[in-house]
Amino acid sequence: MSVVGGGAPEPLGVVTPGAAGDPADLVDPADEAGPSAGAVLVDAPVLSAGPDGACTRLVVHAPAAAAAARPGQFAACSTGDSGMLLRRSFSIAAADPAAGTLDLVVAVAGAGTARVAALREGDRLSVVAPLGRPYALPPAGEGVVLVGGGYGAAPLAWVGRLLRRRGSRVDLVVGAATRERLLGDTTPAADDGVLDAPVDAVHVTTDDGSAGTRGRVTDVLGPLLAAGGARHVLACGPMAMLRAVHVVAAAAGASTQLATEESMACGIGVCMTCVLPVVGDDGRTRMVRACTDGPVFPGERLRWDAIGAPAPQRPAGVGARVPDDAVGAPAPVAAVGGAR
Amino acid sequence: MSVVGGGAPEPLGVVTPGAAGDPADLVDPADEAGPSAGAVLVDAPVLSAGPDGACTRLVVHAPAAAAAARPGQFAACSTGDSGMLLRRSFSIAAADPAAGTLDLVVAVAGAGTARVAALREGDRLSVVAPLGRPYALPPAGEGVVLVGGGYGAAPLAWVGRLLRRRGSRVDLVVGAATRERLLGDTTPAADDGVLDAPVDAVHVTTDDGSAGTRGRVTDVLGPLLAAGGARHVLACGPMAMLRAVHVVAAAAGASTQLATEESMACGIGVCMTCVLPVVGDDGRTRMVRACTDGPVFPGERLRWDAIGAPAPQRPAGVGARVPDDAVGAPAPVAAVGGAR
Amino acid sequence: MSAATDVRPGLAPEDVDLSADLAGVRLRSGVMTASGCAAAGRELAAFTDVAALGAVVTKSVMLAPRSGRPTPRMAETPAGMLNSIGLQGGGVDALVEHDLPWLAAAGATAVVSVAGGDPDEFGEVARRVVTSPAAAGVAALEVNISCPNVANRGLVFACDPGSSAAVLRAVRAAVGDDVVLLAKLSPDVTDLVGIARACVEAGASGLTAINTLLGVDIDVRTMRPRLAVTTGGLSGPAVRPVAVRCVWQLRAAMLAGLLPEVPVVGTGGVAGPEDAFQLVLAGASAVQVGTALFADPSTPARVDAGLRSLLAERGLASLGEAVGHAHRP
Amino acid sequence: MSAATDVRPGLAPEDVDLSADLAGVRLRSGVMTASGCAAAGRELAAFTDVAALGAVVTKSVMLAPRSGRPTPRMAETPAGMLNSIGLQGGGVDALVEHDLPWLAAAGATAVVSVAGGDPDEFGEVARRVVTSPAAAGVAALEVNISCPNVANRGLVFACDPGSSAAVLRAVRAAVGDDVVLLAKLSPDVTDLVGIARACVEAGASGLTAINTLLGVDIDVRTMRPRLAVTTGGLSGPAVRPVAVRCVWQLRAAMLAGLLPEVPVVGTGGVAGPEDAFQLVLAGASAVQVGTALFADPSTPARVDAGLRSLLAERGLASLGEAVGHAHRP
Ligand SMILES: Cc1cc2nc3c(=O)[nH]c(=O)nc-3n(C[C@H](O)[C@H](O)[C@H](O)COP(=O)(O)OP(=O)(O)OC[C@H]3O[C@@H](n4cnc5c(N)ncnc54)[C@H](O)[C@@H]3O)c2cc1C
Ligand SMILES: Cc1cc2nc3c(=O)[nH]c(=O)nc-3n(C[C@H](O)[C@H](O)[C@H](O)COP(=O)(O)OP(=O)(O)OC[C@H]3O[C@@H](n4cnc5c(N)ncnc54)[C@H](O)[C@@H]3O)c2cc1C
Ligand SMILES: Cc1cc2nc3c(=O)[nH]c(=O)nc-3n(C[C@H](O)[C@H](O)[C@H](O)COP(=O)(O)O)c2cc1C
Ligand SMILES: Cc1cc2nc3c(=O)[nH]c(=O)nc-3n(C[C@H](O)[C@H](O)[C@H](O)COP(=O)(O)O)c2cc1C
Ligand code: FES
Ligand code: FES
Repeated sequence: MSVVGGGAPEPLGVVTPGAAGDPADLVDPADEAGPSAGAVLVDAPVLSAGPDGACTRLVVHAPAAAAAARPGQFAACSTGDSGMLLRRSFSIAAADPAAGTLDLVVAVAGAGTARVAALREGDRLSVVAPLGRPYALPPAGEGVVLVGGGYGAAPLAWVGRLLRRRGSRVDLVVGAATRERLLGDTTPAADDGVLDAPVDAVHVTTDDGSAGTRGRVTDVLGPLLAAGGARHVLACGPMAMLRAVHVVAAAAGASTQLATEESMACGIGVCMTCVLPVVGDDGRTRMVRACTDGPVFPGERLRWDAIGAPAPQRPAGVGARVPDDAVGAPAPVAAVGGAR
Repeated sequence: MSVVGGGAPEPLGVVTPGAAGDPADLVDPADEAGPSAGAVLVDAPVLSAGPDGACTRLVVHAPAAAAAARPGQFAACSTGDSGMLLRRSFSIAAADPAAGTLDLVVAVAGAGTARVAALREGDRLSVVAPLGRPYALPPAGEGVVLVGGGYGAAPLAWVGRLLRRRGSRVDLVVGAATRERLLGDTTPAADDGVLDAPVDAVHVTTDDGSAGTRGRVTDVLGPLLAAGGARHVLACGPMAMLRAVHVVAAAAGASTQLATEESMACGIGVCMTCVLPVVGDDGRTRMVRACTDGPVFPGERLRWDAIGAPAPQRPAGVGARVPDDAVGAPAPVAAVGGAR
Repeated sequence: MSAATDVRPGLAPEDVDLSADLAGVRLRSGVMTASGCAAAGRELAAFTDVAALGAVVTKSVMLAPRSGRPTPRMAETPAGMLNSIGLQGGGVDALVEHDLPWLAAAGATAVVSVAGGDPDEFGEVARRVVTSPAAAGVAALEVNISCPNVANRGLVFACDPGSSAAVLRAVRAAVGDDVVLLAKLSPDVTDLVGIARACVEAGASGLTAINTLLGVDIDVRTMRPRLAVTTGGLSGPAVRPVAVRCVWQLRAAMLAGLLPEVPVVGTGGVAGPEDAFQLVLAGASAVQVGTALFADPSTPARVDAGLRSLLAERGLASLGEAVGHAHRP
Repeated sequence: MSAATDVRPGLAPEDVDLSADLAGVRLRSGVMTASGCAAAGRELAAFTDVAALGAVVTKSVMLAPRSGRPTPRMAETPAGMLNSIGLQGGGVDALVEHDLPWLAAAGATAVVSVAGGDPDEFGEVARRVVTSPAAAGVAALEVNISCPNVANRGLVFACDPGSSAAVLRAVRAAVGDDVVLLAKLSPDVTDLVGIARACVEAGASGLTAINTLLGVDIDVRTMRPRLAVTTGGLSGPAVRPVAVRCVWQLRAAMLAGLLPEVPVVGTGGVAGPEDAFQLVLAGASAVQVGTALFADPSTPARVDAGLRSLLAERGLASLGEAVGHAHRP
């Protein structure tokens, strides 16, 4: 895995120490053939659409994408509305190469997701997938905790299945505001049945205590890591949750791989809208594309001091600063107007 | 019926001499309560959608509009695509107040009509209707020829039914490029069955002779009027056809009411994009709105010398000049740049 | 500062004061129609309550009747449209005799948009409006300086601070000190703030931003411009970011002391409450709805209701509190 | 004249000559990518054949590496988007060492977009490109004068004919007479033709129109500008009518003898063949595809194929025959 900063590619180094196990799970296609290798643009028929918690689960037919997809990657989608130029990104929640299908779990956030969530069987969705770097699976047999918040939980069942196949013990921690917002099966007695996940244990948290433990995913994650066993955390969810997961995991000495969610105009690495400040192998910080160099990043490489920090005129939690020590950071000359 | 030119409303005078018969058919709602009286904006469910000749016939549920609609009026429609701001106009092909339905016959011309024609049962179409001035029905019992070209034939069955109910003999002349493009039933033996129209006779023309008479609608209209009987022509179709109909009818001493089809941004009389040069009762020409003062105009009031005339940089047949003798026509000073 | 500072929990939309202050004139709502997009209000009456509007801004009127330009006069473009109406209308006397009395009788407030081929014509049109019996129902005049200057190769007045100031001076002289004058700015300029300053110094009580952007659309079928007169004005949601930017720049200039503090009326791409709210947050004291009326004549009513909800949800008790809010540090 | 005059029946799309002449340099296709929308071409390779493009126009490059602006850097708007990337990149040396050789190896033609904070930096960046071993694969330089002028309160060079000319003179002096230089114009000016004239007289061999329009988008949830740096550049189909207008004005000025005859590259809102054809008919000798690449990286290939069909259907055997066709009387 390498992280590009500025114009020239530079290696960031392998994320997980001592890569082992099934090599097919570990080789990052982007390192071989450049970003978006294996990605296809396809006008995919919607095979089914139905509720999943407070979200909509779509199953679309996109065989080439399904064959190439790995957990942590995403699909960039368009319903064809001519006023909405940009694709909407969704984590690939599952890929079934045999059936040629991709699953997407869509939460309505605005006009674009509303159109996607309104699709019915027989409609079509234009899909570019798979995009981005997948989770690098930890060494076979080592314990892993998966953490998902809201629709972030969607791809974790899929990654859990792969990990267990490699002999890992897998704990899944899923959080949501309320019981209704949890994905999958949330009948009160069946916390283990949540997401119907092929994992060893499921730990549910809700903000209001309507299911599982009242509180945040980190309230469960801390004790779980302290109890030993797992040294790897794979997470997906809002940036504030990823930050908290990283803090808790780092304190427990565990590594994290975090699937981030930046605003993306292109999703394929050409526009530079989706950048995050990331520390490279050389210890220097660069503004790095979340779409092609992420969306999955090792937590310790993210410059948390510059991410979501309150900036003038911006509420906390939105966007990222350019750290003063970043490569190419501006000299302190006030520039006005729109450099594009 | 009055035609507004410039700011102040001025009467254009009654179109058909000696109005008589069913008053409900003759009172123009616009004269009573202003333009668009009775029009409603409704999010109408599509009850059915299917082919009609080379067009698509949609039946939508819009009870208030169906109750108010009269032949010659139109519906302004939107599928909700956020990049297409303006509504697309369609003649109301039929209105069934009992069922609460409007029929629209849609020919695909570009992206907007393609979206309308792609609607399926259960989809929704936003409709503003009924708009514009309907045909003023000729005096009861007098013979009428209806002329339609292409999808222009769509509303004529409806108007024919009303006219026959008032005791008129009704001849329908429908033209199309080929048999396949005719609306309704076009089995070779059944020229009388075209449109399944409740008229006394149907006369079909096709450019290639694949159905009915080879030639133009006017090739049939001339002899029909010459044979006597009908002194009123109601027509709907492209401007070039309307012009030819007017010329033939005028030569035969018949009056015409022509449903025009101008580019319309608003359809309700506020934008002034849809104007045509029309002669008023005072003999003066004004640029008059086709949406609220039309779309049906008496042929003899249209300034044919200024309509579709070749102008610099424009191919013949597109748009209308401002006649030099029109009210408020520009003094010959070259104005550059965009006055808006 | 975050929005939380102002929160007044439990504020109901109907309790929000949506009235707008335009240099001393108070409109019952900050939501008006835009000039040229609602004629003189009459046609809207079938679809919406014109008396509930902040104002009906009438189509720009000149001294004499005008036929406007040849057709086609419109071309649809992505999320927008071009128009080249050419200020068709019956002239100021017809407006004053027919349209303003109709608006008054309907209980509607009018803002009259005036235009001219030279400063004198602007002045005379304005004079006839304010001295007419219908003047009582007129809240303000909007001076459409984005129309061609006959003396200057037909370039629009708004392109040049000197020409813009000449128009405003002529209108101010014609109407006296008490009439509220809004100068309507064109976005097609290098230095918007400079032109705004020239207008205010010459007598504008406020600014309307923006008029349309100059555009061309070519019909690939005929390989000729779609509009009979080639160029037209671009409007609709497509131009909203430009309108919000212009309002932002005007407000920022005022905050920086580079422009006298006058109310700004935001216009451009308002199709829903969020669009209007963007203009308000950028610095608009009121907004106008133009092109969106063509698709839905009840847009101003929807915007009015939606703005009330947006303000209430944020604990803002009046439109005034939100004006320029996005500039707060 | 109607289109019929030129009709050559039976012309097949593949027989159409879509090559473009840019002031003596011939590109295999008149369809290129737009600067900043295709990085340096590498990422497109997974989706499209970069060697078939007229050229890959690289992201504007400055002397040193640049981190760009804070995020958020984009906001979607109706049929368009705002960006505020801030010219992030690795600097000219990295471009010359890594990116241009990759493009050459892939068989692609490069047009290098150069930028700077002052005329000297522009000149030095240009010099390093044309003197590098990679220069052979570079068909032209595009001079992005729409970037902030450090000496002039950060106003962009393209706002002022004098600043624009200073940049073009510096670049021309640095590269000598033989290099094709395209000056990339901003639409946010009162007098586009005046600035174009200043650029051509100072050494531009051609013009690219347009760069983005300045815009603002406000997030109504946070009540703050969506972009971290408030303003951004508006692009996409929404701006197409402005781009077509600018190209039209440049061509009209050339036909009227008000501007030397140089090729114009049309950019702005091209998402399909018809959009590109509009720009060509208005006067563009070649076109660039920008924002539309984000939704579909194969857009240039689609535009190339579609343009061939449009030309063939109209009996036009080459792109050159269509350039400025809409101006014919
Ligand atoms: C890698 C990745 C994976 C994602 N996975 C999922 C998923 O599995 N399920 C799901 O429901 N959502 C997911 N999202 C978030 C989803 O893309 C946004 O909710 C969506 O783009 C919002 O579009 P909208 O039109 O509904 O909202 P609007 O707010 O109207 O969107 C306006 C613009 O902002 C962008 N935008 C707004 N919110 C986000 C966001 N959170 N992230 C990125 N761009 C945003 C939109 O793409 C659009 O361009 C993912 C985002 C990314 C980047
Ligand atoms: C009063 C009236 C009645 C009509 N009745 C019918 C009917 O019954 N059935 C039918 O199929 N069509 C009818 N039309 C024509 C129909 O409205 C156009 O074909 C349609 O607007 C084209 O839209 P588009 O997006 O497919 O084409 P585009 O060419 O992509 O449209 C671009 C723009 O031009 C406008 N436009 C293009 N062609 C026309 C046209 N012929 N008339 C008006 N505006 C146009 C569009 O509305 C749109 O704003 C009628 C038009 C009018 C004004
Ligand atoms: C058809 C049409 C006619 C217009 N006529 C005028 C006019 O007469 N005077 C004026 O100042 N602005 C006129 N405008 C500009 C609008 O008032 C408004 O400034 C512009 O359209 C931007 O707002 P919108 O995007 O909401 O339409 C017109 C706009 C349109 C679309
Ligand atoms: C994300 C983004 C980055 C851009 N970066 C540059 C740049 O570095 N240099 C430049 O000259 N133009 C830049 N542009 C402008 C484009 O090259 C183009 O002129 C403009 O976007 C209009 O074309 P479009 O509508 O096809 O995108 C950028 C545009 C976008 C959207
Ligand atoms: S989204 Fe364009 S570079 Fe990442
Ligand atoms: S379409 Fe707007 S006035 Fe007729």
